[in-house]
Amino acid sequence: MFRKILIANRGEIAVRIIRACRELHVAPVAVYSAADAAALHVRLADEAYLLGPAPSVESYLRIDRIIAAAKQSGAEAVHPGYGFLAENAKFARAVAAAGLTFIGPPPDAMELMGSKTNARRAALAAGAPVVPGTTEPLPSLDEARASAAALGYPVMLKAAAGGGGKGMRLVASETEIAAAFATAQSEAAAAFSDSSVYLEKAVERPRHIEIQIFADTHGNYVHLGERECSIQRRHQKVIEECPSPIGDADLCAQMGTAAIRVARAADYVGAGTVEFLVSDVTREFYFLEMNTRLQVEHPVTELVTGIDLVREQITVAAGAPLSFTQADIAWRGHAIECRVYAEDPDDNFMPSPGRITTLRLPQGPAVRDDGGVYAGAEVSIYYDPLISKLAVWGRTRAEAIDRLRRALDEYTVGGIKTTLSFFRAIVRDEEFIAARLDTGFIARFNERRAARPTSEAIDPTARDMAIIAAALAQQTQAQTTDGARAQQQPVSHWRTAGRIAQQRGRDLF
Amino acid sequence: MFRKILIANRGEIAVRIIRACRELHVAPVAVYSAADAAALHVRLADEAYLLGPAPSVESYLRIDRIIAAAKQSGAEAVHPGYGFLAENAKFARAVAAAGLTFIGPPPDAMELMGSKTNARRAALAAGAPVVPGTTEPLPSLDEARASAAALGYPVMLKAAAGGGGKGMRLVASETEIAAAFATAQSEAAAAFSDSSVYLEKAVERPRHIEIQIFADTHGNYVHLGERECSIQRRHQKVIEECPSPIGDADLCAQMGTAAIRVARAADYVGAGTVEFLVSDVTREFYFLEMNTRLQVEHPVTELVTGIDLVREQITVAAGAPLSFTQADIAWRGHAIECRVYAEDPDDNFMPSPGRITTLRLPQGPAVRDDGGVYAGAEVSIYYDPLISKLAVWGRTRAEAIDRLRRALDEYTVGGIKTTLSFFRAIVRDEEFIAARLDTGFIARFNERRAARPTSEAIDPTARDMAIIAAALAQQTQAQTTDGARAQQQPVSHWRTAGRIAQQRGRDLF
Amino acid sequence: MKLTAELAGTEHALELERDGVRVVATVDDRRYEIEARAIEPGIYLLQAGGRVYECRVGHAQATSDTTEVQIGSQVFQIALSDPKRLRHTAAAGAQAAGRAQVLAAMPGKVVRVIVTEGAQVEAGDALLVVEAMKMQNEMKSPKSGTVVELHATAGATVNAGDVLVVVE
Amino acid sequence: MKLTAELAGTEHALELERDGVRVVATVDDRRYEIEARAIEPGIYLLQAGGRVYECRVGHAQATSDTTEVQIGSQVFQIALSDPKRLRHTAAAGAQAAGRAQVLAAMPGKVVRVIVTEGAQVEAGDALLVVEAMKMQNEMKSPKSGTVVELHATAGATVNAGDVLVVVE
Repeated sequence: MFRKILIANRGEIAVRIIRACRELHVAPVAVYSAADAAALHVRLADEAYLLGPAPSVESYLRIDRIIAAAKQSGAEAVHPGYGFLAENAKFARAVAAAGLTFIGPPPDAMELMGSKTNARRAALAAGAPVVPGTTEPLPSLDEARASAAALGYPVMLKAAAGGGGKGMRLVASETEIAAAFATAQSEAAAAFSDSSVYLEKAVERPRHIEIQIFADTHGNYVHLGERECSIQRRHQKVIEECPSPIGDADLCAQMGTAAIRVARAADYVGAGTVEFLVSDVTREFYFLEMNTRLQVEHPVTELVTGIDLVREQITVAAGAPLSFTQADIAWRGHAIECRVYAEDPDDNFMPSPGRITTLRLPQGPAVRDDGGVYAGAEVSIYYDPLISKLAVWGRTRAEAIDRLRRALDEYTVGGIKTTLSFFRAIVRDEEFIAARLDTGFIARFNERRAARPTSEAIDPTARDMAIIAAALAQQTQAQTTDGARAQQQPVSHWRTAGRIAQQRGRDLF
Repeated sequence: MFRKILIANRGEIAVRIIRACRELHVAPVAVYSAADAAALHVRLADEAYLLGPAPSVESYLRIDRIIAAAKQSGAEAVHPGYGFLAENAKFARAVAAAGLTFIGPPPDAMELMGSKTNARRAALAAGAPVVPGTTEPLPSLDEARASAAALGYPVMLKAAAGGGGKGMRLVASETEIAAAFATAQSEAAAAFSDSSVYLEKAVERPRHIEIQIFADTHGNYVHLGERECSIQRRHQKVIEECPSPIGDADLCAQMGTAAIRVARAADYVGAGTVEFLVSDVTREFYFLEMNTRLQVEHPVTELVTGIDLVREQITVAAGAPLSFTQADIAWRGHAIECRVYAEDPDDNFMPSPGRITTLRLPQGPAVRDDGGVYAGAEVSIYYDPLISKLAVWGRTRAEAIDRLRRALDEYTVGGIKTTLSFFRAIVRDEEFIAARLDTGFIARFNERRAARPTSEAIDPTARDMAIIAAALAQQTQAQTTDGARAQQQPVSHWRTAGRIAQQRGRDLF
Repeated sequence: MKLTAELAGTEHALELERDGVRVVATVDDRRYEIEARAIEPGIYLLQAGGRVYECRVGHAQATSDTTEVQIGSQVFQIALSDPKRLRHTAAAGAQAAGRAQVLAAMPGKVVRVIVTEGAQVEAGDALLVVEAMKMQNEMKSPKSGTVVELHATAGATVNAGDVLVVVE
Repeated sequence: MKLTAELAGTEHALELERDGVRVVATVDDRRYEIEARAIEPGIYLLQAGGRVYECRVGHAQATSDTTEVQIGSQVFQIALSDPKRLRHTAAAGAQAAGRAQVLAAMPGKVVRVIVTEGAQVEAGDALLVVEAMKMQNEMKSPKSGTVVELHATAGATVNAGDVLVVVE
């Protein structure tokens, strides 16, 4: 086993990997940008190395500096997390060239799957169905227009190099294609340093269902079941479930088998996810892409299978065989994850950076929060606004929803807007409870919400209490000109540290 | 189902029950003493009623006031939690007489099992072996002395009316019996309003293993497996595991069957625990007592079986059949719970009341904290010092220990002493890791610790950093005469509320 | 203390007196006797007639002057004002007299400017694209009209509240 | 700033200078260049040579004057003093000259007084029983001798630090 691992990431996923390291008696090494000097992942690590200024191209995307930090710390392996360099084969090769182990798949597999067009070809060759469309990057708007016309609208524009909804645009008709093509290319360039985009036919009432696979260096391939990821906004997942409430065991088994075939075709090693689009109408499934990394939604698979995917990534990278066989995997109950983003759900999910003033995390039975922030932490404008993943488990989907509703009401993030209020409405939505899910869910949900009179759900006494609380808070403020903060607590010498720091300005501490 | 439930308790168990209510769409009603006006269980409830002054005899033990609060709120049922009135048949009868449902076993079953001497007779009649000893309360010191001499030292003095280690004393020889008898009687009187104590022969290398049972009003009886509770100090559990690492499936199945027989004999309904003493030498097991309530250690059973015991208590009390059969119950993996007490483990577990100044709870995979406090909360001298239960799950006991070690290092409680530092040493202890457990574990563990040179584990650089941090904290304090507290955070109007309150004294808020 | 609270487009009159933890408040014509405690920064515990309201009071975003109060699953956006003082004038010029300002809602970078000064635009037309937190957001025209001011250039950094475009 | 830190019975000399987040410290003869940040109340993040030390600084209990610092699983009890000032005299009279005080370590209630003034006791003998947090704790004599002072009566409430018994 490794004694020391460098984590080439930040935020909640870096914290998640640090926890796996701790459990394996591995010393975790963090890297950070100037904006993250006091970030949670730095606090929890044994060592931390500054990479550069806040922009990720000058820090978290600097392969040279990350490898220098790994060498300096004496780390034996590098975990890329997800995002940033996680699917960058050049990075994986540079890590290997420096004599370190890359905790992820072989660079060739990353490269094959990293290009969506190549991946489509590989999937077809492995016998997995794909959505009709071009398999080539579109060199110009004219070609995009021609291809779209040939496939028939609506079509989907996608970044060839990436995932996560970035560079992805639904195009309903020819009048939209020019603007959509430009935006998709520009987003793809910003996110993946590659502006290539391609086109696919849009599938009817599509559900996004994906299969978690795992392979080791001894030729063992398993799948850990499916995840339902149909609830998306801007083509980015916000709620994921395991298992899929589609409740079609045959279909999911077929996708599992197809996913393993795709992984084998790529000589895959480690954790990976094969994404499928499933028509809720025809129940046909199509290979979408393979993500050659851990997924944000890995906790729901962990909750249902009991297998720690990050721990397994590390032991497999160290050369151990998988700690379980396909026959060992048992799925128990139902898990749901909500991605807590620093975004305003009442304003089209606009990012909401700023300082987190209060943070109260839900606790108690079968609730798990994988966060990357703390009270006092700054959510900066430089990075993805994902601040935490809230996941719950129940014996049944209904029990999981009960628990999620309870956990969401306990959860408080002050100082910034988050998607929590959106989730609180979702768990009370009849269509969600009835599991009528496809990728159009949020659009329909928003229409239902807009149609409902706003006064309906409001408890007038609670409203009055809220007004009184706001007035008490404001009144208190009006009586002081000093911004210091206090509690019921008695004076204690070490609590004053921050106050002094504040009086002198932030440069003191 | 009930629409509203009154919770006749405080602290972490009241919070636990509030969470179950929320998940069942039941409105939780809290009660509180004057010392608990700002307690977490009050904050999280829909309604809260003041019972009286801080001492529990004037508040949490006031049956009349609790029932008045239930009637006033319109609650339909009362959950007693554990401790206080949970095993008081008079209370259960008063609740029923008021037309409310008592969420617990029938009063007759409580009464039968509430007297340990009657319980022993009932267990014998049901065919469960018992530890040799008197089955009668000892009327005088002389009779205690005579009985002890007849059984042969060492013997155990126990409170007839109670559990939780209160009123329990090991007596090694005749010279100790006078003081032990007086103390046990006095503790029993204070804890249970009944000073009766009885005597048992002490078992060789005893392990404390208990069986969780559940029964409904339809005649269904199941057991949910065992819990190992051998790690005790002052005869009170501090660490519990499920399953028992004794690794003897036959033995545990026999205890499960015996436990169900005892429950049937008592016409039991609801959640209950049958405690056994198991000799690690002979593997004989003896019925100890039946706890006619939820146990503090219920989370480990929940983590391994996936069944929410509090939810089940509520649905069973509402008349529903058990939501599972004996055949449905599957045990997966291993769970360990640590009881976080406000006590100083370096000073013989002396209670450590005071204000909690900082609180950072562990998060992430398979970690669960069931707490009853928050940063700023006061741990008062009036009640049990249990502030939280930390429970973890892993596929194996080794994985669970890895996770527990990680979680304990993340956990911080500032301002008071807690048992966390003790647990951090336990999870690194070879005997604990090897699962060589019996009720003498802590005594031997303390000897091992005392024998080890203190300098052994200390990282000198970490020590120097600790000195520097202490100096920075003190230096900062020396430069201010104002006890206010601040953070890196910018001035924000609502953060000042507490400060004003503090300047004016606590009576403002 | 007398205040006016605006919430979901409705104004409520508030009168409030306090003495220690005791607060007597009247909202419109509803009178409450309350116990109020500031138990954690930003958290007020209000109890009235047995009912518990754990109010988590926070700022709304930087560009807004409302207070956000969460009670369980409910979130209220409240704007308080003192009726004795002059009413806040509407944010200078914004939305007034057929003019519409497009403001930056958060700090970010202008990646593309789609319109030019003097251009005719329809309501809903994209004006420019601002990137923040790795997402590109199209800023759309709130009304049909002419672009009379354009304060954005591609590559420029903008702060929350900056006026980017004025359409008249 | 020069200080003396006592920790686990050993004294360490500390010299410390700071300028913003930069701290230069010498402990005994070990010199450290550190970045130090107060990131949450009671939490100091120290970085030196790539190593991270998240120091959670708290009080020890009310009856103690040491500072408790937790770094991961390690907890350090540190008593700081300024060598320029007079050294702290030992707590007045306690333990001095053959006298031993038995102090209440926490607030509680005396439930039983076992000895009387003038009684002869052996080290380890129970003197009285104090109840706090529902547990009864026997207070034992730290030494053999005579009970010369007895300030506890059954039923009385005691505060942390109260002298209950003096044995000489």
